Amino acid sequence: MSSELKSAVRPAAPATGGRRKLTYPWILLIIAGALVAVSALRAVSGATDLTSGGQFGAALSAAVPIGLAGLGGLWSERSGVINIGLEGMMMLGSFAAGWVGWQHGPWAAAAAGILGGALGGLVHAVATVTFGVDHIVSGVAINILALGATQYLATLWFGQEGSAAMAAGGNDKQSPPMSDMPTFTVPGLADWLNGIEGHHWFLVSDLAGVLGGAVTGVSWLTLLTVGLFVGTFFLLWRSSFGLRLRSCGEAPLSAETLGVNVYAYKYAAVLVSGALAGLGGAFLAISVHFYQDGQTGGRGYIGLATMIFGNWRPGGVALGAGLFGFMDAMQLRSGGPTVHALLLGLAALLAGLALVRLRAAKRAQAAVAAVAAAVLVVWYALSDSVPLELVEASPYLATLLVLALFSQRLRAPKAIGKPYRRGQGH
Amino acid sequence: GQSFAEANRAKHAGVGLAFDIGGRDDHSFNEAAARGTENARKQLGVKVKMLTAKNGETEADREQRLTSFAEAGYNPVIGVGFAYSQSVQNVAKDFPGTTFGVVDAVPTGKNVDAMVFAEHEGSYLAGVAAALKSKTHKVGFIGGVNNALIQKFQAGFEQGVRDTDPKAKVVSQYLYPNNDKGFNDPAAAKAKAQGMLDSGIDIIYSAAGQSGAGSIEAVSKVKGAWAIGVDSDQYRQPGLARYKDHILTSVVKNVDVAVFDLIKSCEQHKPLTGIHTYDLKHGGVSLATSGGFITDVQPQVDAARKKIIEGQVKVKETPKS
Amino acid sequence: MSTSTPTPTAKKNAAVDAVARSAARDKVLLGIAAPVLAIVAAIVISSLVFLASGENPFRAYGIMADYGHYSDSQVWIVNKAVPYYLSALAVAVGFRMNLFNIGVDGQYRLAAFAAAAVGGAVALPGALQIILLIVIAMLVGAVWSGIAGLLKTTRGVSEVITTIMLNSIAASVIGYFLQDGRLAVKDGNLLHTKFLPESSHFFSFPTHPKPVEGFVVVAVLAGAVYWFLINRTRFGFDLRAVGASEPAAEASGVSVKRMVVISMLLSGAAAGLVGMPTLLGESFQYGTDFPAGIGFTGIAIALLGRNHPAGMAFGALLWAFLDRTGSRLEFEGYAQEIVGVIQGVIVLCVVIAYEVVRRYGLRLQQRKVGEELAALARTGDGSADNSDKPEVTA
Amino acid sequence: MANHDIHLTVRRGTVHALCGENGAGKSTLMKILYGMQKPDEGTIALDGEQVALHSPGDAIARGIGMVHQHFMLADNLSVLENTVLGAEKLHGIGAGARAKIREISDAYGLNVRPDVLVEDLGVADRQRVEILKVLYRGARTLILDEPTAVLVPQEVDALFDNLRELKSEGLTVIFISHKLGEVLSVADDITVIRRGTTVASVEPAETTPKQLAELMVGSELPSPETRESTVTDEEMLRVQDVRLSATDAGGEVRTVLDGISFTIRKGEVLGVAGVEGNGQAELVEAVMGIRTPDGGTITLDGTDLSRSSTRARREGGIGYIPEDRHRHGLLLDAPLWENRILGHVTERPNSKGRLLDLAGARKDTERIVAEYDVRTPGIEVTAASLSGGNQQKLIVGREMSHHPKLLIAAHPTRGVDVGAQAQIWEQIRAARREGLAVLLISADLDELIGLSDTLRVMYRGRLVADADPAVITPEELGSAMTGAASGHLSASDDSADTAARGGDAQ
Ligand SMILES: Nc1ncnc2c1ncn2[C@@H]1O[C@H](COP(=O)(O)OP(=O)(O)OP(=O)(O)O)[C@@H](O)[C@H]1O
Ligand SMILES: Nc1ncnc2c1ncn2[C@@H]1O[C@H](COP(=O)(O)OP(=O)(O)OP(=O)(O)O)[C@@H](O)[C@H]1O
Ligand SMILES: [Mg+2]
Ligand SMILES: [Mg+2]
Repeated sequence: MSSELKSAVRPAAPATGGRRKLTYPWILLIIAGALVAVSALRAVSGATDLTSGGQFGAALSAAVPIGLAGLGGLWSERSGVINIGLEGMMMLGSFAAGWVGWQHGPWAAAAAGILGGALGGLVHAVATVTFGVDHIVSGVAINILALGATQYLATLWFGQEGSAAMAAGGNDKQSPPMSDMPTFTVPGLADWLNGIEGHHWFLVSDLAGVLGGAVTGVSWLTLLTVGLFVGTFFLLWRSSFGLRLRSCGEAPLSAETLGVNVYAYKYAAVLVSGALAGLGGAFLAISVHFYQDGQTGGRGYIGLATMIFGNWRPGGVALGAGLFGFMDAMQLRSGGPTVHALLLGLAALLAGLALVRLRAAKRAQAAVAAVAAAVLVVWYALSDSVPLELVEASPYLATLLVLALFSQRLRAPKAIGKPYRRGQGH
Repeated sequence: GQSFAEANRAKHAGVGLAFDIGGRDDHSFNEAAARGTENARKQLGVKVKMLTAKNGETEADREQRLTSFAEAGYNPVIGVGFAYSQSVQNVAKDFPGTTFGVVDAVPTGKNVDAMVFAEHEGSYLAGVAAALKSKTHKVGFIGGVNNALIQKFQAGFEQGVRDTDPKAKVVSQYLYPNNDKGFNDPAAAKAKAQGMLDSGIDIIYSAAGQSGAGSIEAVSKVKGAWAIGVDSDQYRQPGLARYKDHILTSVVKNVDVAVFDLIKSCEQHKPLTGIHTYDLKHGGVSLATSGGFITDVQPQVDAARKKIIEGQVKVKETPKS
Repeated sequence: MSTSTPTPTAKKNAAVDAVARSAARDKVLLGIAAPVLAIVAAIVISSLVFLASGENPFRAYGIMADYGHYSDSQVWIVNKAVPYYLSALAVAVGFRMNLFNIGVDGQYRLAAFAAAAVGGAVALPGALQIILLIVIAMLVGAVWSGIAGLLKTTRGVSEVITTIMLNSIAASVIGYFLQDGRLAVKDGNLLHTKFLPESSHFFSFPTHPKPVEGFVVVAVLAGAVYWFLINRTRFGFDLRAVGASEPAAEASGVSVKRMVVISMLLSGAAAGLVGMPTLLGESFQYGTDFPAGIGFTGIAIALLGRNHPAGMAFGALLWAFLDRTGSRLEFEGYAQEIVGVIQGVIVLCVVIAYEVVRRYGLRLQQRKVGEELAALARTGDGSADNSDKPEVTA
Repeated sequence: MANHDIHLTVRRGTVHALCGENGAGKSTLMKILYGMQKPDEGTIALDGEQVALHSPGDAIARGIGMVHQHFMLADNLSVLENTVLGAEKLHGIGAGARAKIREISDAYGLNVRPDVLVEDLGVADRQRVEILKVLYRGARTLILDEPTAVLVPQEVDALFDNLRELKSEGLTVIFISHKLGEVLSVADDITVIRRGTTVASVEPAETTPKQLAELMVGSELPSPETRESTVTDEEMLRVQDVRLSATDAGGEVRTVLDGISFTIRKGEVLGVAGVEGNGQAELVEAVMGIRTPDGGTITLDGTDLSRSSTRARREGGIGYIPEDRHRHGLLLDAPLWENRILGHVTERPNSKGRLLDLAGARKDTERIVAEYDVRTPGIEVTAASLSGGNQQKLIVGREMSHHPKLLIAAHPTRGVDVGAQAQIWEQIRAARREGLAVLLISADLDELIGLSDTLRVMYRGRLVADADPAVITPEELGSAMTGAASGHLSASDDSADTAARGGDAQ
């Protein structure tokens, strides 16, 4: 029992350095600040694509599959089951979407993706919940199995000599193409925002760019994803179902003694987790119109990172996925020069950090930050692009950086990854 | 125990074709090679066996594949793609009686036929057409992976544009610096093309394998913009039928011709060996005309073609940096 | 302290012997049960997959078995298994203390690249060159995984995430340097580092028709070192203790943080070896076509072999055999991708079977101990009862 | 088999106490009543009607509520969330539930705030949350499994007031404890369980603690009492001005140890009393080197160990019996002989140089098993298959085998049956006679008072009081533990008599 009680120590007075909690007004303020900073950066560096509508539109669609994977991870881990099999579940999702999509269209593909991913979730649930296999081990096994299964089935279903699928353009590594997923553009508004964006006014045009990206040619699946994030928040944090599910990740034994069927909730969570990851995979297939071998490209792992990055909260996951999407879209759309502008932004950020650290009397840290900022400025001045490799690696570097700096503030569900057996509590 | 070769000695079994990772239906050079063997099957009556590479293969895997062909009596044995360069060279030594062919690479060996293509020359013509058709005088090139082969496409295209319209701007970008994923990521190509289109580029030439479908799709959404296809005549590909009205032309690499030539030479017991360059002159590369979208600029394209064939224009293989 | 012995010594010893014997028997039986269960399940499921896709599973198994029994196939298999085995060792070092080094993939590639770059630039005489390259590879692998170790111990970041990120970053680093004018040369359409000088070529066993790579010796040695280190040294005990229970290890005097860093370094060093058979025995340069993904295969094999050196050797050979038969199966008209399914099914079946058997074994033992003690107490009658409460003063 | 032939009848509107030695099967029986375990045979009748309880849900539906021996709370959820979990249908999970919680809290004087996180609560508060959880579900029958184990006497009194309140409302309470004084003071009926079976039902009014103890264990209870002092003048451990702060999950820095200083001499047992969570565990970990203090020195037998690693401290002669043997003392899945190596891997007979000496370790494990009466069929079985008491004996044997200069014993007899308890006490006493210094932490005040030569009280990270074990009573100690008294505690007039002192233990 003592281990549970350790945190109950209350001192005479809290010592130094109590930290402020991140409340929603604060978060909004931070986002607003970030927007101002980015538009300043855009104005200074002249990298107009930094805040263009096209950039944000692309960022949005790059963020969706990652965000869905991260949200899937959140469901599973909130119930206490680590899900490193997200990648495999995404593969199953994109495969199923490709398989159903070319015959029945994109909506059926999305549904199939959900089912395909859920199937992967089911396997994970059986292994971890019923058989008590280590979660990471099971996840790795699922990734291997999903890869093998999708590749094999693709040869049978898409690439069989003389089959209808092959005639429709399928092959061993790719499904036949499906029709377009409808998109929506808010008429009038989109053009108006586009017009404002064209003027490159400070802040106004940038805001127009962001909003324009959100109302121009957006896939309905993207909208669905936004709904899923909001829905997840309400379901997990504002309903009794969510309370029970989260209690399984925090204290399954307590939940059990209160009549919660922990197995059932873990199963449900892992199934939903797989379904969401599957939808993420389906989104990939639908947006390029076919399933393709290797399509997920590690996005399941990135999703996992955004979930940790987002502190196991939907808002955080969305933010993390948005960042990844933004970086991804930027490097794809305009490559080195735009990322080059970010050097300046990073330098400003580091300079700010140096000031804050200096005020907290942490000289060494302040000095390191200041030097790094100076190096970045010099680099920025002496070059007009950054190597493509650095751009490619930037999302991963950013994740490492964030985790290294803020991991202490992250809080995983308490019973995560721990084996749970019904009736074996003491 | 007994070795497999001893147990499975065979006579002439047919043509062995070993594909690169893309597989036989990659809408690209693997597919073209397959087409060549198909023609040989029809016209020469040879049997054909095809095997495909897996992701993450080693040299030994490829050698094993070629060896199993040779052991089973297939002749010629053809490796499609430069990945087979080293393995063909190694295996050819062990089977002097078998003719080996390889596409896109120049391994050495007495019994090896190296089939290489002048992609830069074909791309030059695409550059000419693009320069003439662009209304914004801004054209783009998307490479799948920044390697030597794809740089040939880029170099030729840029030179063609510049020689035709000195004012025109060419933006060349790669999806991945160094990752074969680049030939396999249409979503990335789509985003990249979108970015180019947003910046006013109206013609995009993609040399990115399967990823090209993504950029073609992005182009198809913009009125007045054109895509240029690669390797095969992409106007005619069933998977891209929906976008064919936006495919200006394609730089076609006639791998099928090369493969057919090799098979035929073997059937006639005069197997080709050494390096065979399939360039513009020998019909190894060409600019497709399906759809008739370049009919209006055909004279200029033909003129450029003639200059290259006659040696008046020398097309570079590496882009000016 | 010496209270009355609970039961007559002779009786107790007999009972103890019996228990020890039956415990040993159980251990062997259970040890066999898990893999047998897994393999049977995997065969059944794979057969169902074959049947569902309209193929005859027995013909396929026949082809596979036939392939496996030829001597040249066996050479292919052994050569393929060597990097797999080394990779599994690297993963297992982490697994033994509950560290998941998912980054073996990035580590060995970066390590092989560094070794290739150095090897292309210098030419030491004789064995020195090979030793230098192997040391460099192990160092680079260790440094790269050490980053994950440090981030875990100093910043509390899960190594699962960091190693995944580091894999991608390694690929970018290699990509940056593997360019014409940097550390690579252009060779036709390929980019690769300069060829290693003759002195860097590792020896091989001249088997017919293809040689067995000499690196198999290194793999066997590495396996032996791993076994000895883990099971016979103080360090190994500490490592296993951390794996079995981190808080208990900490309380016992093991510095868990130090162990995390050290074992990540060891794991990375072992990962550094993974690319060496290919570099020093096959390609002699690091190019864009250097094999990737062996790190992930290593995870699967470590799982199959339960981190045991012999088990992993079996796992590596099995995996290599399956890989190689894929090509044979394709030759015979099957889709070679079936191999991926079989491999996935085997891994999943193995992890489930081991867990089920482990849990059953634990329960069995607990019950046995309970029964045994109850029996002892019964035969020991009054004296046992008394000994419960020795020399009590009220 | 944990239970057989149990007969238990509880009248409505009474407090029914269940007592028995450790491992007698009390918890198991209650888990059966609560639907968490299935009985192999037998029946349960509620209000005369036979019921089948398959899950806690069934039990709750029938008005049975249980407060478990170990808290069943999710730290990262609020009191409200912990309370409504599983009973969301009753009053929702929002304002309605909050109002209801306030209502119940006021009605029974539980003083619970619904919106704080459980991790911010102390032990007694958590206990009340547990009771509130049960009442919230409208339970008419409450099972309390050793609710007093972690409470100080004053808190126990408050709890008993709550229980009487509940009884007067017509609720039935089943109350489990081995503290016989408590049992006699609060119960209306008493049932005694021994070795998994009911041996007697008695009336509290007609029973003495002595009789009850005999019923429980079949003989008299052992006492931890130490007779003659063996304290010498030679200083063994000196802890000076040790300070420690820790960052909690919310990122807040808290002072956990605040200027701790004390010395232990050879042959002395220093007992530290305190409600759990006041820094005793951290103190032990600081002395062991598991945590690095922010300041202060730790000197063992003249050697400054403040900067040494845990291993160096162990090699330097510190033996350690951790409070949570499963987490800190054993490798549960490893065989006994490997557990014998744990913590002493650098010492003989476990290793020679850098290599393990497996034969030596095995042989010595055999010796420990025999000498310390560890009940096991062999040394190859896993530690997990031993009972808790035998695991503890193995740990004690292991630590004693290296002849420590200082033994840190944290709750050495927690969850251990009386037989093993007596053995462990005897071993500590014997070693003390030979000059061992002991730092003893225990929640069992009788054990603490009985074994210690000197007593200190720890409160909110500070040593606030000291006392002479010869004259102090558990009640006085308890009030110091809650911070109500400090300085040197001297005996008050009426409580010095032995009857009150031994009240619980005898
Ligand atoms: N299913 C089972 N079969 C056999 N024995 C069991 C089973 N479950 C528990 N036991 C054993 O039965 C005994 C009774 O345990 P229980 O927890 O009920 O004791 P307790 O009286 O509550 O003791 P404590 O005072 O320590 O809380 C223990 O030795 C336990 O290991
Ligand atoms: N199914 C079973 N049948 C018989 N005996 C069992 C069974 N399961 C466990 N046991 C025995 O019960 C004991 C389990 O130990 P446990 O730690 O639960 O005991 P405990 O009651 O807590 O001991 P203590 O009172 O000493 O703390 C072991 O002796 C084990 O062999
Ligand atoms: Mg109990
Ligand atoms: Mg117990």
